[in-house]
Amino acid sequence: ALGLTACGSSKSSSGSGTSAGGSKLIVIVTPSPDNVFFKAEQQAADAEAKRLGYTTLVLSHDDDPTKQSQAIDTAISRKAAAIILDNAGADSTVTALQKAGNAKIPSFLIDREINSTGVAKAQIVSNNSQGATLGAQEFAKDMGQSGEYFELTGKETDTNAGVRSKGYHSVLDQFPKMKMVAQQSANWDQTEALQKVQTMLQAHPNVKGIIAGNDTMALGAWAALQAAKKTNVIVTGFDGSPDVVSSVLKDGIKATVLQPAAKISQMAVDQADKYIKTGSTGQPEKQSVDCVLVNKDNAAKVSNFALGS
Amino acid sequence: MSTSTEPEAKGSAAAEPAAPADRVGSGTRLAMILLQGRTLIVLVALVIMFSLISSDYLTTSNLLLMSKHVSITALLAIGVTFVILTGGIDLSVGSISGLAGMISGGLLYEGLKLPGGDTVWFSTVMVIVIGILIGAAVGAINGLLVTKLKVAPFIATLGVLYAARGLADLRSKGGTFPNLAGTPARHNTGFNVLGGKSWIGVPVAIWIMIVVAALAIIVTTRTPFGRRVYAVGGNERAAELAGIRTSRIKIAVYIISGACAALAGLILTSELGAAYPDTATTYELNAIAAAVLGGTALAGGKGSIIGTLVGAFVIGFLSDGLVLVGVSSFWQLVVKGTVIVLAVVLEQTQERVKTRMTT
Amino acid sequence: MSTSTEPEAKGSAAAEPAAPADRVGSGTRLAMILLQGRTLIVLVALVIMFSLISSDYLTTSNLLLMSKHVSITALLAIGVTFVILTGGIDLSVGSISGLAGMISGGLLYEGLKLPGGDTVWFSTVMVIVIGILIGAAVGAINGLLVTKLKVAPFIATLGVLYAARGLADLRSKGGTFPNLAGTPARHNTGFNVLGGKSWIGVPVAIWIMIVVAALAIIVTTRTPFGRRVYAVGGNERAAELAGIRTSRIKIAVYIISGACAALAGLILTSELGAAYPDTATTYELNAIAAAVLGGTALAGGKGSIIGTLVGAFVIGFLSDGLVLVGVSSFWQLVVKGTVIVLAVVLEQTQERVKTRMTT
Amino acid sequence: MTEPTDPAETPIASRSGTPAASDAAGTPSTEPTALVAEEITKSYGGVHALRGVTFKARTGAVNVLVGENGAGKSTLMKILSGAEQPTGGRILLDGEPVEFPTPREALAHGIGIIHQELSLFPNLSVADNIFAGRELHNRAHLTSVAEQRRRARSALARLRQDIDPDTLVGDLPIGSQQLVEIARVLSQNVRILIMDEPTSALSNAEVDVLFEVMDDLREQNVTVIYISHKLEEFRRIGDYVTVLRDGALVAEASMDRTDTAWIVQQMVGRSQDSLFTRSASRTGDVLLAVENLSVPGKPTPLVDDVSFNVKAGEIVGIYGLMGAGRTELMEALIGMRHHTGTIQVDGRRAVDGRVSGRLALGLALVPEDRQRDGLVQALSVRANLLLSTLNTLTRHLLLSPARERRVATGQVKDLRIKVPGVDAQVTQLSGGNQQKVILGRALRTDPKVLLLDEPTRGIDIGAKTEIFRIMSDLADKGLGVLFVSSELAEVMGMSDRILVMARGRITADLPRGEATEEALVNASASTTVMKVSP
Ligand SMILES: Nc1ncnc2c1ncn2[C@@H]1O[C@H](COP(=O)(O)OP(=O)(O)OP(=O)(O)O)[C@@H](O)[C@H]1O
Ligand SMILES: Nc1ncnc2c1ncn2[C@@H]1O[C@H](COP(=O)(O)OP(=O)(O)OP(=O)(O)O)[C@@H](O)[C@H]1O
Ligand SMILES: O[C@@H]1[C@H](O)[C@H](O)CO[C@H]1O
Ligand SMILES: [Mg+2]
Ligand SMILES: [Mg+2]
Repeated sequence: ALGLTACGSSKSSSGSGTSAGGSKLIVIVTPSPDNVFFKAEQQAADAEAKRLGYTTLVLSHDDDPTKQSQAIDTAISRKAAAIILDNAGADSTVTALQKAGNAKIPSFLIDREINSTGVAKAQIVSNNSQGATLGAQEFAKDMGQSGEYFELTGKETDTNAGVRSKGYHSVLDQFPKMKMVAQQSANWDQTEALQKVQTMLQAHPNVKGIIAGNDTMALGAWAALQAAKKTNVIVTGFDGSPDVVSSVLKDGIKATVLQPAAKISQMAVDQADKYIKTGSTGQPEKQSVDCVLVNKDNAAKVSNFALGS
Repeated sequence: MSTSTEPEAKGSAAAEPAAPADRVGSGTRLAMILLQGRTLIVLVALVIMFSLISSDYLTTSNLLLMSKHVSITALLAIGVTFVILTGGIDLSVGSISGLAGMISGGLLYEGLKLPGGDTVWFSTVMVIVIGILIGAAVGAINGLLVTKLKVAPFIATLGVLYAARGLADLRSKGGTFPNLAGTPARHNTGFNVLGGKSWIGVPVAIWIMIVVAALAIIVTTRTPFGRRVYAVGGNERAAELAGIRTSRIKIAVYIISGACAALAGLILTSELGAAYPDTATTYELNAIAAAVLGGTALAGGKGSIIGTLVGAFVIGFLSDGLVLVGVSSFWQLVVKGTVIVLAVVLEQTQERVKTRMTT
Repeated sequence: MSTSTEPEAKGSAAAEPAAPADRVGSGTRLAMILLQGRTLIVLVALVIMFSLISSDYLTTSNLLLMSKHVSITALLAIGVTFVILTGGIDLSVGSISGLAGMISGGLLYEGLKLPGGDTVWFSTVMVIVIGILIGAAVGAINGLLVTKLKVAPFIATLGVLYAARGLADLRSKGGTFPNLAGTPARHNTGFNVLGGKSWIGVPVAIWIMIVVAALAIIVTTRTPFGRRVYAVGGNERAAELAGIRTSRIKIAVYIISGACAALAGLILTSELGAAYPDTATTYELNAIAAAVLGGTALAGGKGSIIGTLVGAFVIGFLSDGLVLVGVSSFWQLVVKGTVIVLAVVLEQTQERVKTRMTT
Repeated sequence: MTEPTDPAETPIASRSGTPAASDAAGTPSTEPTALVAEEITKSYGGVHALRGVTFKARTGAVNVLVGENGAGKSTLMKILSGAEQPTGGRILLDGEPVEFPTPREALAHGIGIIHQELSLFPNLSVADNIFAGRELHNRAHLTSVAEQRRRARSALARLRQDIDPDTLVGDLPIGSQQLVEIARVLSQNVRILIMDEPTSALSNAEVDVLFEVMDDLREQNVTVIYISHKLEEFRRIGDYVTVLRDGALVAEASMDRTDTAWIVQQMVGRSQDSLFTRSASRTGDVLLAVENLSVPGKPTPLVDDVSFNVKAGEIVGIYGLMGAGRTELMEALIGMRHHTGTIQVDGRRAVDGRVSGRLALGLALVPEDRQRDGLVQALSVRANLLLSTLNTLTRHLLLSPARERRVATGQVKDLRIKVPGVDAQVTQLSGGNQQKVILGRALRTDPKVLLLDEPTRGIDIGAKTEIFRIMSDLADKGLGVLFVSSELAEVMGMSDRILVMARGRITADLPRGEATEEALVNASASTTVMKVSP
């Protein structure tokens, strides 16, 4: 009863027929929910699926492809009707999804892409490249287009990490007076970002800005800056998570890039539902949803990964 | 001079007798081993419990699936058992799995790039052999550190844990080798057999586990080498005095452990169809837990491969069962921790009852 | 009858004498301890090396920062040293840090929600005390499992590792408590002092480490309890026969370890200004490595708090140095592993030279 | 060859010794020597265990090596068997210099050894122990289990032991373990056999069997080097005797040219006059009253409904064969074993089952196996001495090293413990001095009744005498002393009263006057229970 996973009881899932087609179970697999972004994803997908009359099984793979593969095995064992997945690795997910495909279970990817098409029924991701461009432009503006900055990158195995970093540099490298003095991966992790930024500050005390590949790292960086009493350093994140948004409102972190996490989850579940019922999503496999820049101007309108009007 | 009574040894007082075999006729022998199995009751209880909750649990396909998952832990745990039997420990097995997966994966995906610019390709069998040899070589490094440089096993293998993982990362600069299908022209197709195919309905990974376990059982119970492994763990000084080359035995067990870990890594990689450097991170804990759960004493000298297998099955069947019945991942952790401890407690109560019965 | 020579004990033959203090006058004593320190040379070498590479390394502010980072590992390692001295092991410390952080963080963020719907708020000091008590309580569970239920320490604390992490997750259903600032009206502001503030220029976390280390040194070297800890680890049966209540001592060391881990968790949480359930995951390995690097024998009975501190500094100064000079995270792992092993090897060579000199 | 076993002849009880009958000059130098240790020196750090010893082992003879604890006997044997490397000197085998960097090489040259500290594998079966390191295997390199079992059984049969080869060695009592170790080396067909105190845990009957086997070996021209502290024993079996003192060879002689007094004098470097005899002290009230004490066991209780008492000023000996349950009785008394029945010390009934409770009540035990149950090997002499009484040494909750050192030094002086210093690691002491450290710890708890389990096992005559003197002094001071011994001469010489145990029961309770050797031996084999009125 305590789980947010609020899973369907096995009775209902096994009682609903033997063929995969007749199942009413949707298996939702995401990375660890201690990043609010994934938590929002989970909750949105879970709520939407329940709204549509499905039972759900919510699992987390903690960014371990092997654990993810076992979760997909479970979906196969439970004869799920569909899998909603925020995957653990662009390359190391493909075989597992093929397994699901062979068992006639359609997969719908959210947030992160895989390096293969035709394996999943849909890959709905935010437009990371476009979002990164927005974030970098805002960052450059706040920096006055000059000065030293750090970059915190995400997990190497996550394509988003690379896409965002590339997007950032496509903008920032155009400004000759902006100079990246240190770059470290903090693996999307808050504590790691905190400690690494603290150490980077030792070597570069005059840094003017930090651009982070996601919001948990931005929060870690911000904690380091607060401890060092350097709250005039400009920090930009990516996700639009509530904690960063409220920091933006309090003149802390300068900006973030909102990914419509809830919306993406809903889209995936809706398309899964349509696919189950009709055999087609009616959409191209790769779909990207544009991101929105969040700064002091519009932060008040953001709630739970969605921009109100 | 006698050293302290190692508390671990005490904690696992209920361990199976060192050499469970050759006590009685081979017929009754198996029955005895099974009855003595410290965690077997827990395993049976788990299976019964989960099958009551979910009708999907006790199906052939799910049992095969779970056993396939178990095979990874079991392979790692079998290797680690050899090391623990000598009184050592091997924390590096997870990293060795990752490194072997990356080396073999790299050979399949991009071949061996020679400095001149040429690329050499190896056949699938060679790739697998190379992967296992890499594991054995890293194991040999562990063994040499422990015996020649006298580094405590915990530290030596912890260092190798970090270093091997770093090397795995460096192999691809953190990236993943996404496609291990190979091409027929290069004779390097078919790598997916290890983790993805079945033979007479049973996944190849399970067959590998069966073969390795059978070999390990024979080696531990029926060969002079096996006796010496127990002897070194039981009383290293006495082993030395008896003319046993304890260094050789120790190096050998780390090599075995490394090779088993590499094999597990190859199966994982094959199953995923992609090699990534984080493969099998922190698996060492599960492997050691399986061995200890199965009655292997961390002080050395006591334990059995069969016990370790049962330990691996308990851990695997439990994890999969919790996922299958849809327990939240948070509760999974709580339940897993509790069951691991309970398994040992239950077993000890059972031992006590047995002793009482025989008196 | 003599039991096995525990290989760990052998590997760390170079460990400092059990009770390094009270050999000579207190002036020379410190000098001797420092000279004997197995890893001290490595620490000095590291500092010299990094300061040659980067002029930012050997600055007061960087030394303070690195020491602050070290304080987490050091606190965990000090607690774990007590446990290892008795011949046990504590794998649960990282999870205990996480759980204590979540409990205290939750109390600050949302208070204690009573079943009736009311919410109780605690003052900051109370919140900290509660966090530490939670750690001590989990430690007590470890101790009871090991002594009363006779579960091997590795298994008992591995079970608790999982269970405590699961409970930490359950506290927030996996989520993060993002704001621990508190409100003045509730008297629960100021939690950030632990991890974020300084006193006479030195971060509070370092002061905490200094106080805890000083206490631990006094307890291990100058109290009956400390002597009993060594005795239990050195020879449990003999300790028992000498009238020592070995169970009490063991329960006590697990409680100490749990409390230290909780304190580390609170500092981490305070520094971050947010509590999330994965805090300090896998930190137990670093903590145990620090203790063993510092000369604590895993077989028990040998080691010192000072050694452990040096071990913690080696690990911390190395990790931070690598980040500071901008080494890629892959190479960081390789270098870390190599240095850990080298530290022990170097120390042993040094010991051998010293023995040769004295004969 | 057999010496009279009259206790009066044994050095423990003899009041005055005969002056040296012969001298080192009596050594025959013409006999062929199988093994020569030439000018061997060995240092451990600052400790000089051997200082240029030249020792010759005559071919086909039993060469006895004696000396006080710490004289260097075991060290020399370890060097001859490859377990230790000499700091200087060389080894000649049949006149050829040889080197034994590890035990393997010594074994390959036909040198086998039974070490003083048992070197067995408690986790392996008897057969596996006997064949450890030289396992029998078939062509497929699989162990020939059946063959090993058969040969193990026959090796044990040679010692008239009917031990099941499949038993785990850790499950055997210590005496049987010693026999397994002997069987192991016997089955190796060595030409030089070193035995370092092989009989320390054996019963008289077992010693007799062993000596028969040694006679056979002598027939087969096997060279035996034999170390023992038991004078009557080695005088019986030895052909030659070599005496070590403080790491140097002081005398060697053909056994038949020596007598007990001469040997003792060579060993201790002074005449035998100073050796100790007990004169009974006055007894007072009952200090220890034990009623219906039983320790459960399988198939029969280890201690079976035992009742007895010990009075103030009384030394009560417990004699019995190995396995009679004496150790279990002692362990029950001190709270290390679950038991039923009542125990009263000085009128106060024991309620607390823990050792700490029993110590508080006034009991203290010096255990049988000092390595396993007595010493904390990693700690110093001081820490070991003070371990039971730490709370009495604190000021403001803290220990003061200076004070500890003072107290420990005092204790070391009182008990004449030979130590490099109180801060030396306890394992650096020789066996007898280690034993005194444990005794010292027990005494520091101010016991009313002191329990000693085989307090003289493996310690030399000098140390033995001192321990007896201490026991006697304690009795004079009004303590009760209860001590277990397997040596007839010892119990008879030291006890005011002797209890005999057999199969967990007390089968005799004899005052000093009535305790004849015959009565004790009969009672130790008896199964009838003595009714003792407390
Ligand atoms: N490893 C060691 N380190 C330091 N000193 C040692 C060591 N081994 C033995 N010694 C010392 O060497 C000397 C000789 O010891 P050894 O064991 O040979 O005596 P022993 O004659 O066999 O005595 P016992 O009759 O008690 O067995 C003793 O002073 C002992 O303390
Ligand atoms: N592990 C064991 N399993 C079964 N029986 C045992 C075990 N250990 C000891 N015994 C039995 O317990 C009894 C007492 O053994 P023990 O040798 O300790 O007695 P003891 O009178 O103290 O002899 P000792 O003269 O050696 O001190 C014997 O019957 C022995 O065979
Ligand atoms: O897009 C997501 C989020 O940015 C998260 O914070 C880290 O993982 C990425 O894949
Ligand atoms: Mg000796
Ligand atoms: Mg006994």
